[in-house]
Amino acid sequence: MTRDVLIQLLYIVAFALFIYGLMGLTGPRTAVRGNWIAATGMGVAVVATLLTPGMGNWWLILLGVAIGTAAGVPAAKRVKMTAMPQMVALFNGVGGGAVALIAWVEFRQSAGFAHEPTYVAVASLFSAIVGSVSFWGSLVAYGKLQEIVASRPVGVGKLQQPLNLALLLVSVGCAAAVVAGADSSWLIAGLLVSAAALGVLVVLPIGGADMPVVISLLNALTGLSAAAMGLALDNTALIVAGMIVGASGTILTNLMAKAMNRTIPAIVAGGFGGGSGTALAVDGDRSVRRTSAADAAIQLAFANQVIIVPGYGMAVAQAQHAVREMADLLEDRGVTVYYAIHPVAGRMPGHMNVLLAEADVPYERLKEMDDINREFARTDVAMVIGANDVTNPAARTDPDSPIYGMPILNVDESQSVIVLKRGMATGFAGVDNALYFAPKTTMLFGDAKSSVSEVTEELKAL
Amino acid sequence: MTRDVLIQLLYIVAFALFIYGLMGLTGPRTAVRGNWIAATGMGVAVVATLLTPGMGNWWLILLGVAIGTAAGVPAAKRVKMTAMPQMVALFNGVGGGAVALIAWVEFRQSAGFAHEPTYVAVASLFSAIVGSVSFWGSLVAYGKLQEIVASRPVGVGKLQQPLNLALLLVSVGCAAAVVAGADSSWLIAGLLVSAAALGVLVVLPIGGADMPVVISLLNALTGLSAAAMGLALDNTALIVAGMIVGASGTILTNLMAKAMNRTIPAIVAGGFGGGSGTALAVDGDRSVRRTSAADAAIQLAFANQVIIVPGYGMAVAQAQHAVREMADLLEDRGVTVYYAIHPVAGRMPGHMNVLLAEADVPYERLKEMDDINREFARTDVAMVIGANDVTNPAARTDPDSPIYGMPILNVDESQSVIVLKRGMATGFAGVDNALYFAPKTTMLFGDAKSSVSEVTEELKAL
Amino acid sequence: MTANTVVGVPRETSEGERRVALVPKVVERLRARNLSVVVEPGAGAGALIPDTAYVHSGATLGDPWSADVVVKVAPPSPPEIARLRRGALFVGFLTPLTDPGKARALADAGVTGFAMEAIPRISRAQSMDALSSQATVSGYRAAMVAAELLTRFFPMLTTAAGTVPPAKVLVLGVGVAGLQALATARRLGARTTGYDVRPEVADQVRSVGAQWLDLGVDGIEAAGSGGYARALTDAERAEQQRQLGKAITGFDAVITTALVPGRRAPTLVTADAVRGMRAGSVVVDLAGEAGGNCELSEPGKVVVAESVTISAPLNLPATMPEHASELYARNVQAVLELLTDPAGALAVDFGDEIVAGACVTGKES
Amino acid sequence: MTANTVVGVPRETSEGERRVALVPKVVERLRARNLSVVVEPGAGAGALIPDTAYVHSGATLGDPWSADVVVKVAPPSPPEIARLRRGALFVGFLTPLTDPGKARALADAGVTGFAMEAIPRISRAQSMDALSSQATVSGYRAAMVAAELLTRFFPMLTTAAGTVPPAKVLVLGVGVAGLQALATARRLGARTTGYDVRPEVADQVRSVGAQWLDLGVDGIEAAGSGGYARALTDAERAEQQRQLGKAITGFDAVITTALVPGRRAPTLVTADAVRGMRAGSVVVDLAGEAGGNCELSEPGKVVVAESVTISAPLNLPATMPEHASELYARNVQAVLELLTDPAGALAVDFGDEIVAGACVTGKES
Amino acid sequence: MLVQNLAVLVLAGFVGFAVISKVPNTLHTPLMSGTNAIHGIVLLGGLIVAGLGAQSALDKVLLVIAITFGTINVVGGFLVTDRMLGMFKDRPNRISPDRTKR
Amino acid sequence: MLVQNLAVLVLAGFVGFAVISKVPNTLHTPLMSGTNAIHGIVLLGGLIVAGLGAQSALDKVLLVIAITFGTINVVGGFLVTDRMLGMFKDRPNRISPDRTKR
Ligand SMILES: NC(=O)c1ccc[n+]([C@@H]2O[C@H](COP(=O)([O-])OP(=O)(O)OC[C@H]3O[C@@H](n4cnc5c(N)ncnc54)[C@H](OP(=O)(O)O)[C@@H]3O)[C@@H](O)[C@H]2O)c1
Ligand SMILES: NC(=O)c1ccc[n+]([C@@H]2O[C@H](COP(=O)([O-])OP(=O)(O)OC[C@H]3O[C@@H](n4cnc5c(N)ncnc54)[C@H](OP(=O)(O)O)[C@@H]3O)[C@@H](O)[C@H]2O)c1
Ligand SMILES: NC(=O)c1ccc[n+]([C@@H]2O[C@H](COP(=O)([O-])OP(=O)(O)OC[C@H]3O[C@@H](n4cnc5c(N)ncnc54)[C@H](O)[C@@H]3O)[C@@H](O)[C@H]2O)c1
Ligand SMILES: NC(=O)c1ccc[n+]([C@@H]2O[C@H](COP(=O)([O-])OP(=O)(O)OC[C@H]3O[C@@H](n4cnc5c(N)ncnc54)[C@H](O)[C@@H]3O)[C@@H](O)[C@H]2O)c1
Repeated sequence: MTRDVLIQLLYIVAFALFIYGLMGLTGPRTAVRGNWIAATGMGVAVVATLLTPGMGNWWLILLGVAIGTAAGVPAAKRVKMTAMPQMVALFNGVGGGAVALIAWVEFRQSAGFAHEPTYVAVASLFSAIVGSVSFWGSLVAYGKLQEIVASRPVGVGKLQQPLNLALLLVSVGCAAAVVAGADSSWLIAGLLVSAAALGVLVVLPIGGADMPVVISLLNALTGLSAAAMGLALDNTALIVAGMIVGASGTILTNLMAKAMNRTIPAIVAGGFGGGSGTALAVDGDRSVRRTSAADAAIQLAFANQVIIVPGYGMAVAQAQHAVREMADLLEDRGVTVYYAIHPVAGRMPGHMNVLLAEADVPYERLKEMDDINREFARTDVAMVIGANDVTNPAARTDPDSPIYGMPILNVDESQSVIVLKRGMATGFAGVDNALYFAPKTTMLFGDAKSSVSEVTEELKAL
Repeated sequence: MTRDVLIQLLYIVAFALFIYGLMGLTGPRTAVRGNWIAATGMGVAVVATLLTPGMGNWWLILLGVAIGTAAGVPAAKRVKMTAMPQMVALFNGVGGGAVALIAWVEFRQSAGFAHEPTYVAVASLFSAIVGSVSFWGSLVAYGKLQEIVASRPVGVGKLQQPLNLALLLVSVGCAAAVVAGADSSWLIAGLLVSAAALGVLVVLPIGGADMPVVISLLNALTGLSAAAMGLALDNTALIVAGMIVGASGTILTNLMAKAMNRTIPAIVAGGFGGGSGTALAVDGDRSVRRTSAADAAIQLAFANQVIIVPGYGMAVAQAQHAVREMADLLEDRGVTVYYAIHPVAGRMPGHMNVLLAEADVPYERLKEMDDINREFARTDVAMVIGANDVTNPAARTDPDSPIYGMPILNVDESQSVIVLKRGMATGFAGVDNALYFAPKTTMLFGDAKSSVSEVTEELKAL
Repeated sequence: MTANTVVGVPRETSEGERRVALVPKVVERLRARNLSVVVEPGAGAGALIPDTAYVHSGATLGDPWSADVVVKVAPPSPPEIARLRRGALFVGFLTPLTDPGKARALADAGVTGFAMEAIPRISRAQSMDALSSQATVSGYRAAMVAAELLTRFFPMLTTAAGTVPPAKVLVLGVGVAGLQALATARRLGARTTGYDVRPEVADQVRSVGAQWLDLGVDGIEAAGSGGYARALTDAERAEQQRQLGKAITGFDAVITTALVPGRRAPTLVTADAVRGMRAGSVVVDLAGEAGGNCELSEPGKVVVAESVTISAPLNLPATMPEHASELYARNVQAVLELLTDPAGALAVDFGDEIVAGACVTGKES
Repeated sequence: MTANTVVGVPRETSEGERRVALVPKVVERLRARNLSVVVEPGAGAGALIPDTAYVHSGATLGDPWSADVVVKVAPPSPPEIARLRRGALFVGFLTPLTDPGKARALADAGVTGFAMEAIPRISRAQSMDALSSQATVSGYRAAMVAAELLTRFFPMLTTAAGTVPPAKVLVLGVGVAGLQALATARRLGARTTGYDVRPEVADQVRSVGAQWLDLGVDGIEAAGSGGYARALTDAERAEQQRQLGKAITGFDAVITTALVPGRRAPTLVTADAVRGMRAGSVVVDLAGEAGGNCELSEPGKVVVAESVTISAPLNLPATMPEHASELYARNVQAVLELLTDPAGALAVDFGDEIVAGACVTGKES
Repeated sequence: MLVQNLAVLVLAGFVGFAVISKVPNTLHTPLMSGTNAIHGIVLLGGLIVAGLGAQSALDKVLLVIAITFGTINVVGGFLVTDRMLGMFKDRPNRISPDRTKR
Repeated sequence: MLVQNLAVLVLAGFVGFAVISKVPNTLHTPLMSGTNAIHGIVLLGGLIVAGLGAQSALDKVLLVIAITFGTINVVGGFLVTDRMLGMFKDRPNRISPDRTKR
């Protein structure tokens, strides 16, 4: 009894740590600590569980933990930053897989939940279905991102929807039979297999660009399955942790979808997305990376030096006041901000000067081309606001370009480049700009004034 | 059993409604609905309780509810807006009183918790102490605000702290004795009385200006006592609702204290505060009302027409860009914004024009004194930014004033006035401004530029 | 109609004076207050206001000198004084401090004179404060004159043919005109700095986006009464000139507006200081009428010394006659309203602080 | 040293020309590129640049006409052409389209002439684009001239003596000069509007905070080649004048800069339109050299017609000689760098698009 | 039982904490009033203790008072809150800001 | 038992909901990864079922796999999250903004 109470109290401590950690994860300042607090919670929960009276099978447990650690740690440590999303998918998948397996074992040990209350059977079977969907769906997502599976949408055409529905019905039917009292192991096998097929078929038609949203969705599902298992096992830690992940994961999925201008149903309905998703805007066979105001804000906020490159677009948008406000915020954070004034930026000599003076930008911050060109290599972020021709590397490299020979601002030498413009339109000279397709460039589309204002908002929220 | 489950489920519904309603209460847009959602939750909880098997004493219950409704509804409906805070204090107090009374009855019925688990006794006695403190403290707070009790700090001097400590020790001591097994009704009486004295003595030395914070604190305490009673009665609805109030009330108390530039310990330590608290800045025997950026923002956001009155202070702070940004936000919300330009605002002819033109304020928004003076009566909020003499009613009323005879802007005719300045300093003419002490005026102290920026922030958050 | 006080508006005769004491818009208002206005034909010509405009607004064309009240901009010349009716009132600039002879001549002619520059600077009298209204014009114009004479751009320009730095403009003596000059120069894109002996001006300078020239601990403070400055002692003056001489070197344009009421304008920019300036720089001296703030300035002329252009324009408000007249006319209107009752009859209350202050030739004398 | 190409900088002789083709800062840069520079004594006087400044920067004082390359601002007069050495190069404005005689005279003298105005407007040549750099000066000055001539304030002012509304300024023909005029007028506080026949200019007008004058559906669109406008047909011209005549009425100042390369400037403001303007208003016509955009303008003069002041200043850049020269000198520097190799020897590549475009008297002719 | 309740207690605490993070000052008082109304839930305690048997007369009196108090707290609380929130009711049309204009 | 657990479930849902309200986009991926690590809690299920008796060999194999999976999820999840958050570690000094300047 006392040990039981101790365990329960430890569980409470554990989930309190989870919640506290999660709160931390929502702000850039506290995220790192938040993660470790949550991890501590996990440690507490594991210890509490191992204290359960009557625990045995220590070797079995040790074996599993050992293999898991041996597989997980190096995978996590070695994965390249670019491959992170698929790694998360994989980790999520195995979590779902674990749930499904446990439910299966429970089914076997209790002879089809014969002597358990109904809710235990329902919860276990729910977790089995969701866990299986999550496992196989995540594997497909992993495969797509790792380019083992074709990243383009793959589907079975018109049959897609009916087929998915049928698979869902089969698995739910099996579960219903079990709840009703049947205990054939074919039922649980059928349930797991049909759920697996469902997971594969739902994710397969979704394009690579939408994958992060899908992974987040599967992540929320795994959380829900964990919560269901907690109900079945009467384990508070599982219930709370699973449900928190389920709820927060759902919101997060929504937020991610919104940030990409998609809706979750549209994504799950599949059949589009993929290479042509809005996450990547494609021009011919080259693609540009879109960014969001929030991401641009974080990039800027954590930079040491930022160079703003204004052009005709800033003038058209009359964004000078907004730019000044953003730069002020950055300087308050200790970021060094310069403005690179190209001799022919805009449409008249001194165009940028007039505007920036109106917005009260100190003269000292305005740098001429020759002076600032030496600075780009030392710059973390170059923010190009409605400038185009004056940043076009073709002026240096392409003798056939009409702007060949014009001196330009070497924005491409900085660590990263954020370009603010409305679309992919060309500038005065009417030529394409290779800068936009460079790997270090991201595009923030929209009217310069509203884009800058949004970045400012996000900076304030940081 | 089934009815029990139903009741429990209803409780869950009830507290879900509480939480949902509370979330609504945190935003001006959803607050009204949030309140009624929470009220619905309360209805559900009451119904669920009445379903409890074995309920009886219906007449008793009906009597209590009838008296309570008869007393509460008219009180709530009739109270003047200005007397709201004391009404809240009263309602909070009776809540605490109810808890204390119930704990007392429980003590009596269970013969001093003789056959109950320890935690029930502890929880009940905790709720008795806290409830009693809350009841009596709230009554004193009510009395102070209603000016039945002296609003100035009243204390017993140096003995204050030791006395409070002694009272606390007595009540905790009585509780400890009961938990240890004693069942004399003198003990519970001693407990209640000493807690009551504690409540009175703690609140008495606190000044009227700090009262809102104190009421919020007592409110949180009542919440905690309800939660404790929930533990004792094994009632989920009580636990959740009480604890939510306890936690959110604590945070809220902190926020309120912060907004008034106080700390909770400083307030509770008592002995200062009162009329000379920072909530009211006092000049001679007249006092001015301070406001905060958030309040100013709400006032502005919900106005139909706002007139901005810029003066020399806006120029000194070079706040023109910030002002323009704020006005833009207001206009986006459909508020009509004008700028009232007094002929001699600032220090040179056309001073305001130069600045506002720099900030790109459209000429159509600038109104001359004669035109705008007719508008004030129709204006919800006049926002005076660093202007002083040009708004001073003494120019109309006081023949001895050096500015007598100067035409002024009739800001005092608008529904409410917000004045932004750094302190109570006089302007060019060196004379006091009665406008600042008018009942419809609130002051937002600070450099004009930062004050306006803060208001802008708050507007965005709305 | 005939019972009403008649206000006469003569044509200005002094050289270069393009202003006029009343403009049609103000005539209308005076008519509404039951005053009659007689305008000398051609009175508005300098300000490009045709006679017809006056007639439209309700004035009659005719001889203004026989009116009950004659309003003018420039002080009356002896022949003009001779044309004034005995017992008449005269309102206009009368330079009471620098040329008391004018007041005496008026008194001798039996005319009560009200000097616009003698109106006390109290809050109530702000609408009559012609010194301020005309100084506003001067300050604005001074910045334009500096921009015009400077061989350089005021604003910064980054162009394909190189970058032009912003001009640095210094304003010495920051009263009404100086503030306006600072604000105007800054609008044009110059980097502006202001300096004055009255320390409270520092904040005002900053309030138009300019910097305050801090001469350090030895800075001289000389606030006088009524918002004006006091004259400096000899030692102070020498010290100030030395410090300013050093500070001036870096500026492209220096605009000076320093005045002390009733005295010769202080010399702030010495010949040496001018020599220290870069070739092509400009000094605009608004104190020309009072002797000038720059040692080398010749009132009314533009001289080039050591490749520095020094201009001491006289009567700058006259170069913008339409608005200068409009503002002045409004000031006059306010004075006339003070001197008459709503029915249009003269009602001069010498007990009034403003009337008493402005009247330089009392009835009693 | 003697092997280096020698660049000669004569003193400008045409009336009112205060600019100079090279300034000391640029001389320094040319020296660094192994060119020798000979400056005629007093060449910089108009721009207030003393001879000593040239000497400090590495130039020698002497006869510029015997140099290998002679750089000038204004086109050479016949006696000047006579002084040029046979085989020499000449760089400067040569008005090839309006006065082809100059080019022929140079060719007869055996001189290769490069016309600054003929440099093609391609991206690479922007640093040589003297038309742009000088138009920038003109545009800035034009706004100042308008402000100066206007009898009113540009900015809005609310004062104790009444409120002055902001001046309304209209710029017709918004090329480089027009944009700069719009920007400058707006800086001074005016409400600005722009109009052009090239429709793409609308965005540019807005980008300097001005409004676009939309003549409605009948608006004429006439974009020509190279960013210039084409000439209008007679019908179009009449329609345009009619529409503009109506629109102009409400403006205090109209600045016109409309040009069509090689032709007489289009008439945009008719005598009737001027009559429609308020007394005291101003027209500044920058197209004076090409015949003027206003029917009433007399190039080089300020006339007052119907109480409207019409100014058609010639050679506005010369009124701001220091910076105008500096920008021009940078343009010339870029041309010289194109015509010489880094060792300082002449290396004229007639295959180069810019050289071919600018050369008006080819070696081949 | 107790530990389960403790879990609930802790979770409820987090909910209260997470919900009230940044609230505009003007809402402080209504929010305080709203939470005040919510702790009127103590009424339930009174109902249970009374309904499940109050023997002595004193108990009965005490409980009637407790129920009265609880009812006042609940009913008055919500009503007062609603009145305080009156100012947000006025112009619901205004509250959906149309920010596209900017 | 069940209802108590349901109460816990609902409260936990609210906590999850209230905590994730407005998160900068850049944190979406780390946050997803962090919550992913938290649902590694399923490891507990594996431990309990295994620890309290797994009879058949198949059960044992399944449970070892389940525990392995759970461990991978937990360990890998937290480590990957930490690496992703690396960018916020760089300049902790910069992160405390000094806004007084403005
Ligand atoms: N300075 C001079 O004196 C002068 C004179 C004449 C010509 N030029 C020429 O003009 C060019 C100047 O280069 P630049 O880089 O400043 O401009 P640019 O090359 O013309 O590019 C401007 C870019 O801004 C974007 N933009 C337009 N409106 C926008 C808005 N409201 N919000 C966000 N983006 C907007 C446009 O792309 P989206 O449409 O996709 O948004 C466009 O690509 C040079 O080629 C120069 O030679 C200069
Ligand atoms: N326009 C003209 O031509 C002219 C010329 C000369 C004199 N005047 C006179 O100047 C006065 C103008 O009236 P006014 O109402 O514009 O100004 P004012 O009466 O001088 O009052 C300005 C107020 O702004 C506050 N302030 C100063 N700096 C501030 C800052 N950074 N942030 C916030 N508040 C600040 C000051 O109070 P705190 O210190 O408490 O903040 C002061 O009370 C009139 O009396 C007029 O007669 C006008
Ligand atoms: N009561 C009112 O409402 C009202 C109206 C108009 C002006 N004023 C105040 O009166 C003040 C003076 O105005 P003004 O323009 O008529 O002054 P002014 O024309 O007499 O003098 C111009 C400036 O020169 C300065 N000066 C004098 N000697 C100097 C020296 N040796 N070195 C440097 N500076 C020197 C003065 O301090 C003054 O600022 C202004 O600051 C203004 O605020 C008040
Ligand atoms: N390649 C480059 O980088 C570069 C360099 C300089 C200028 N430009 C472009 O060349 C264009 C022309 O410049 P400019 O200043 O030398 O032109 P300009 O001096 O030849 O003409 C001035 C303006 O007058 C307008 N105009 C002609 N006829 C008109 C009529 N009937 N009514 C109204 N307007 C009329 C023209 O459209 C032009 O905008 C500019 O818009 C500029 O963008 C390009």
